[in-house]
Amino acid sequence: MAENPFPLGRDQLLAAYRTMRTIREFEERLHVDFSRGDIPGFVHLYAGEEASAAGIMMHLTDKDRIASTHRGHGHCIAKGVDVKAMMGEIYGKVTGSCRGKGGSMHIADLDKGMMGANGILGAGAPLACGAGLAAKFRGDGGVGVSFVGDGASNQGMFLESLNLAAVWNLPVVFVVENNGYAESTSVEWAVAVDSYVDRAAGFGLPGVTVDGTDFFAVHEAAGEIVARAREGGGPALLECKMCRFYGHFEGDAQTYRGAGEVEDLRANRDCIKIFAQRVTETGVIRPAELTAIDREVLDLIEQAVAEAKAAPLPTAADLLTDVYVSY
Amino acid sequence: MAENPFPLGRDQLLAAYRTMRTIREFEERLHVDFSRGDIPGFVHLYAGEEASAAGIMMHLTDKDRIASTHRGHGHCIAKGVDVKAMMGEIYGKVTGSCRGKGGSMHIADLDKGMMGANGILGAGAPLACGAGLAAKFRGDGGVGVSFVGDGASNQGMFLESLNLAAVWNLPVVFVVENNGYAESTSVEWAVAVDSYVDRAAGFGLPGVTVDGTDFFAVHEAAGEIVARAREGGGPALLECKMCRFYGHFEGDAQTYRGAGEVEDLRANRDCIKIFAQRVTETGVIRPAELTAIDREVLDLIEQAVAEAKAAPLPTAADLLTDVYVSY
Amino acid sequence: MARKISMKDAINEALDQEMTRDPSVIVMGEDIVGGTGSPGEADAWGGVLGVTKGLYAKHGDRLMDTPLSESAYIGAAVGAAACGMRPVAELMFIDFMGVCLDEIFNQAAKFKYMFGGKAQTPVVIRAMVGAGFRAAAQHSQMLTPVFTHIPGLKVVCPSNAYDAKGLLIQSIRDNDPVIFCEHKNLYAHETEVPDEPYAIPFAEANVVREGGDVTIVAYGLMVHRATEAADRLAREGVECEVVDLRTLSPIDMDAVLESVEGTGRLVCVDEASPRCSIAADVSAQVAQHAFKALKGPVQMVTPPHTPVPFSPALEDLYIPSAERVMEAVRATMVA
Amino acid sequence: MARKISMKDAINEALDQEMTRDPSVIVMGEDIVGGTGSPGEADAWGGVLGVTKGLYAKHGDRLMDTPLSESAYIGAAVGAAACGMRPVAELMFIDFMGVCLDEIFNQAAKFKYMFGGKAQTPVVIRAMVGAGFRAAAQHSQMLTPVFTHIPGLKVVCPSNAYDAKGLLIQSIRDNDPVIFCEHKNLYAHETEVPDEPYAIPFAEANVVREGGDVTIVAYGLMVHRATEAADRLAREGVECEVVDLRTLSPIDMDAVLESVEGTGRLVCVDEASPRCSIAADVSAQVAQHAFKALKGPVQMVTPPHTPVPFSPALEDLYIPSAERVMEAVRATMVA
Ligand SMILES: Cc1ncc(C[n+]2csc(CCOP(=O)(O)OP(=O)(O)O)c2C)c(N)n1
Ligand SMILES: Cc1ncc(C[n+]2csc(CCOP(=O)(O)OP(=O)(O)O)c2C)c(N)n1
Ligand SMILES: [Mg+2]
Ligand SMILES: [Mg+2]
Repeated sequence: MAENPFPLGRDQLLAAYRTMRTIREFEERLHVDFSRGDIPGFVHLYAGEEASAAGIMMHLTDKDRIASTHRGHGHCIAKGVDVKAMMGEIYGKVTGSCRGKGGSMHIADLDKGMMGANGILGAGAPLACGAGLAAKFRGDGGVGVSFVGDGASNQGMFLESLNLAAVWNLPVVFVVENNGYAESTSVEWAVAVDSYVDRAAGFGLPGVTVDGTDFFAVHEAAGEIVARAREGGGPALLECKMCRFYGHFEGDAQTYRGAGEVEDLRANRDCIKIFAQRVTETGVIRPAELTAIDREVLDLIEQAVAEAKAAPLPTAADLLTDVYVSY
Repeated sequence: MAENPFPLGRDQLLAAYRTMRTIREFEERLHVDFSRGDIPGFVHLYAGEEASAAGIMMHLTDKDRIASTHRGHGHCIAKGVDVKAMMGEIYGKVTGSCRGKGGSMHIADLDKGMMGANGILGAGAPLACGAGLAAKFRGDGGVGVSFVGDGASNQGMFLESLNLAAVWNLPVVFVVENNGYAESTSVEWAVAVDSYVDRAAGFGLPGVTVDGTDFFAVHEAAGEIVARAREGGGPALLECKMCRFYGHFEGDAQTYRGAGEVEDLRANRDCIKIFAQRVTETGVIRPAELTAIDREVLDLIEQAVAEAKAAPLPTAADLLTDVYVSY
Repeated sequence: MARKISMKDAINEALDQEMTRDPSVIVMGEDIVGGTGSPGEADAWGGVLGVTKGLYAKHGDRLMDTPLSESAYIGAAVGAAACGMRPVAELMFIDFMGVCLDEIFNQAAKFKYMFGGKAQTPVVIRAMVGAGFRAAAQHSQMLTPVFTHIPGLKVVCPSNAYDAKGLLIQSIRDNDPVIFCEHKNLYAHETEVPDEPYAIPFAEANVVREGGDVTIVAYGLMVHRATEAADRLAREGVECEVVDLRTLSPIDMDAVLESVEGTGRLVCVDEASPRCSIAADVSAQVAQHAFKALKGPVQMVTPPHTPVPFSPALEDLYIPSAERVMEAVRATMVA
Repeated sequence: MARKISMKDAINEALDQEMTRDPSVIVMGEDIVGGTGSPGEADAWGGVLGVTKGLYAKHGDRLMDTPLSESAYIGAAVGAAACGMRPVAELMFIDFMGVCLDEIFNQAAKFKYMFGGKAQTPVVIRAMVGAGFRAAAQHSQMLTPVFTHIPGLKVVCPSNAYDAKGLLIQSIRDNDPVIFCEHKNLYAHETEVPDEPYAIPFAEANVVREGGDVTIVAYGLMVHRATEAADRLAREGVECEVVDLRTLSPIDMDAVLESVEGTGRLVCVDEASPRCSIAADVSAQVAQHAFKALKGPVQMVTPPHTPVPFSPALEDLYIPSAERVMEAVRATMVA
């Protein structure tokens, strides 16, 4: 066996690969099923951005809470939410994570520390501060992690949270997933500062920017930041520069993109390809090991879809439940 | 006549003094009248902060619009709002600037470019962006100026506006009037960055900090920033470090303040005293000239109060008007 | 005869014609140009559902994309309105009101009054409302009662393309702040729409169907459910008068009261949540001002007091159906 | 016999006792400690009107001042609630809802439903409501209908010190998000309040005065106007039953309907703006569910559809008076 130059063991490397591959295949499948008309509503795919979710979530356990975005599938999977329950949810079935009431934009699993995808941009940042606050009061060493996109980084709720987390010295990590676009609008235009490190500094926070297509870069930076927050060292901001393989939502014609842009990203900035190449070319992982995972993942997704399709819809009785604990 | 070392002519110096003195006496009188029970509602006094309003407003004309705060009397006076109408308003009379409907927290005079004091902290920043936007479309060279306190500088509406103004390259100036406190809370604690210059930089904005008790420092910095905005050079942030002579609002026991703090501020950081001393010790202005203004100002305030007291209250018919232009 | 066009195209046309007529009209919102700063051509999107498509090409910089900062740009629209412009700001989904409501309800709505009449804020806030898009709890609300509750605001919610064009033109020309609610499930709905600009005055309800037995009051998408119910009930011999409110504030209570004076029976259909709803508001005003005319209890047909569910199976149960309207009509008859 | 204390002290005591009982209760807000980071002693202010005074000295870091960032700290309270805490967050004036409403109405209110029942958000938002303080249009609103409209929220508005203590304790122990509305003009109002902790269940209206002729429904400060009107009308021989709703969501419609079944006449008094108000909501429900019992039109007594004016001369006309309630009662009698 080749010597392992990576900061993770073989098992961890394989686990990271499995997470990323699961996200990718989940999204690729949704893309197909959506275009077939099988899936209702708004669906925002995370394909292309997997290294961020996987690299960060490897540092978290169930007691760490994340607040996700409208583009939440990747965060869910990496945080350990059941893939079949997710698929059931997206299909609007009673077997879904939210019993069909939430859909793609609201998948949550508090037991896994997943505080929900969110249809309101920026709204997760205060929630993550709350998670950090609760962890601080309990003294359980938990951290809160807030994900926002480049677009949402201009939202007041997010900006206020940077200050609050700093003032209260909360164990919170703010991750800006910068994929270059907010819907059709460019980050270069919409975010009036060249570096997120400077924006963080404007709130007294340390900030780090990494290549979000490089799993190892994300993993390393997140490791330091999460560990510091956990030990009481306070909040920080991590920017992951990444790319979105599909449109803003399914159905987006993406006319705002440059010619050949997506093809280029798929060819040269695919975080999974990059990861696979690095772990195999060093000889630490054999290509066949990855292929085996690929097969297992495809089976899982296939099963998840089959079960979701077969699962019952919620019924009239479900409409009125779960509004209040008691009323 | 002594040589004039100041960047303003004698007339301008006297005008600046008159503005500051008018604000001061207006506020001192309100303090007394409030404690007598003559004035209803919430009253936030600007005494001690006059150099900021006066220094900035000297660069503005009626076509420049300002969006003020809950502590708005000083901005109003410096922007040219009629002092008697203001007094009438604060006394709740139909002769008031807002016909008695607004009160201290909502004095406005759009013709003078005063877009209103505001009871909602941070809300003025987007409004000033709108003023800048309107000026830009009209091409009239007007600027929008947003005033916020140190406390309000943590409000999402303000933070979003910094970014918006930069992205749209608006002729807008953001003035942070940092008097050290938001109600009872210290700026050191509540604002998670040491310098507002850094906060501005987080939004790609140039920022300047000045001693807000030094009229000339404010005047100079504001002059540059306003001129640049006017010429299309974009927005900027100006922090004025200043001090509040009275409580947060009238009736505040100020237990959160240090012993002797206010006395010390009055003795050593009174922007009007400092101004008077500088212009007289250079011999450019004679003390008697200032004393004459003092007397005139006191007369004006006395008259304003007398007229306000004598003025009629609004009546039932006024209750229902001015809700809509038409309904 | 006028062309048939969709409500989406009617809204686009109203914006286009008003921008052409009046240089103080400016239009802003997230992605309403589409692609600012991006490699692809701007004006590509024309808004998340393409409502403003093509306008940038014609009107250039008077169409503005914004950063994702609703308070800042909605507030800027309000401020610009106070300074003489006529901004039309798009708040993509009305559900996003929670991040920018202050600039609407404490600033735009109150300036005129607080300032003793010495200001006006002719701003239009366009926003998508309503369920049926499988867009779940945070992208499907009506929230019309919230804005109707606030003095100083006007609230408009058209049920078809013709009304949408005329009411939007009126909204832009109006000197008060207007919340213009576009039901996303009506964008594709087509009616005849004249080419030329025209304004429909506020507080003029539209009696879309006459009938002497029961008055059904509705607005937005619910007008179509009400009409369907009325058509089906007619086959049972019950004649319903369907009143489309068109504007919720101001509201044409005269039309409602007059209809109820004739029918003696009232059913209010509202897609908003039931408590403190438009349905409740109209019912209460009728119970106060036309009590003597009433022959039976008023009926309110609304969704249940729950968030909007995602699953189509549940969402279809959530939205008031023609069947539920029919039941309500029958309930007013037997009582 | 219990001591007489003010509503302000009753609220302070409820917070104190619940913090003592349950370590997961935390309290946060602007200046609610008072003086954090300032030279003077913390705990000096105890909130802008001193409601939380003394609590920091007893409970230390579980009382938290916040930066002036309502979305961030209200949202943090919601997030902490979802993670097992029981935060009580003070939104100084309900009028400030516009800067943080999303975290309340799209997050706290909807989590349980959107997540299929798998979350709860036991957060209490305390806020001052109401007019009469000469605090003008942005510091005097009720806005109770806005929160009552939203499924997933509970809304409480006590009319006296006894209820305030019991309802606040219930709010803190309750597992759903609660908007707790404190009328600033009732802070000084005193009633007998037991020393020991007690909880008043939600949706239990209080019949504060019995009478067979007319039912007057009110909440908050308006309960006192209603009672005054009832006392004066009694001298004219008209006996009013005054129902204090205490909680607006859930609402005790059974109590209202039962009373109207007895009296046949309804007057709703509401300090909120008239359109889509609580008064309209209750009136409509009565017109639907107790129509047969009604002998005359329902009457609603509310402020006019205007912002709250500053001048005391106008504000006193704005707030519903006992005289206006009396007129409304008479109007239900003659009709
Ligand atoms: C408060 C709010 N404003 C606007 C939207 C509509 N919206 C949904 S996604 C999106 C763009 C988000 O861009 P970004 O934050 O970069 O995330 P990405 O989609 O690129 O992952 C917008 C404007 C929303 N959901 N919430
Ligand atoms: C959105 C909002 N939050 C809170 C308040 C209550 N409030 C009024 S003034 C004030 C402190 C303001 O401090 P700062 O901005 O520093 O201005 P200063 O009073 O010092 O001039 C607070 C919290 C408000 N009016 N609006
Ligand atoms: Mg993005
Ligand atoms: Mg301050």
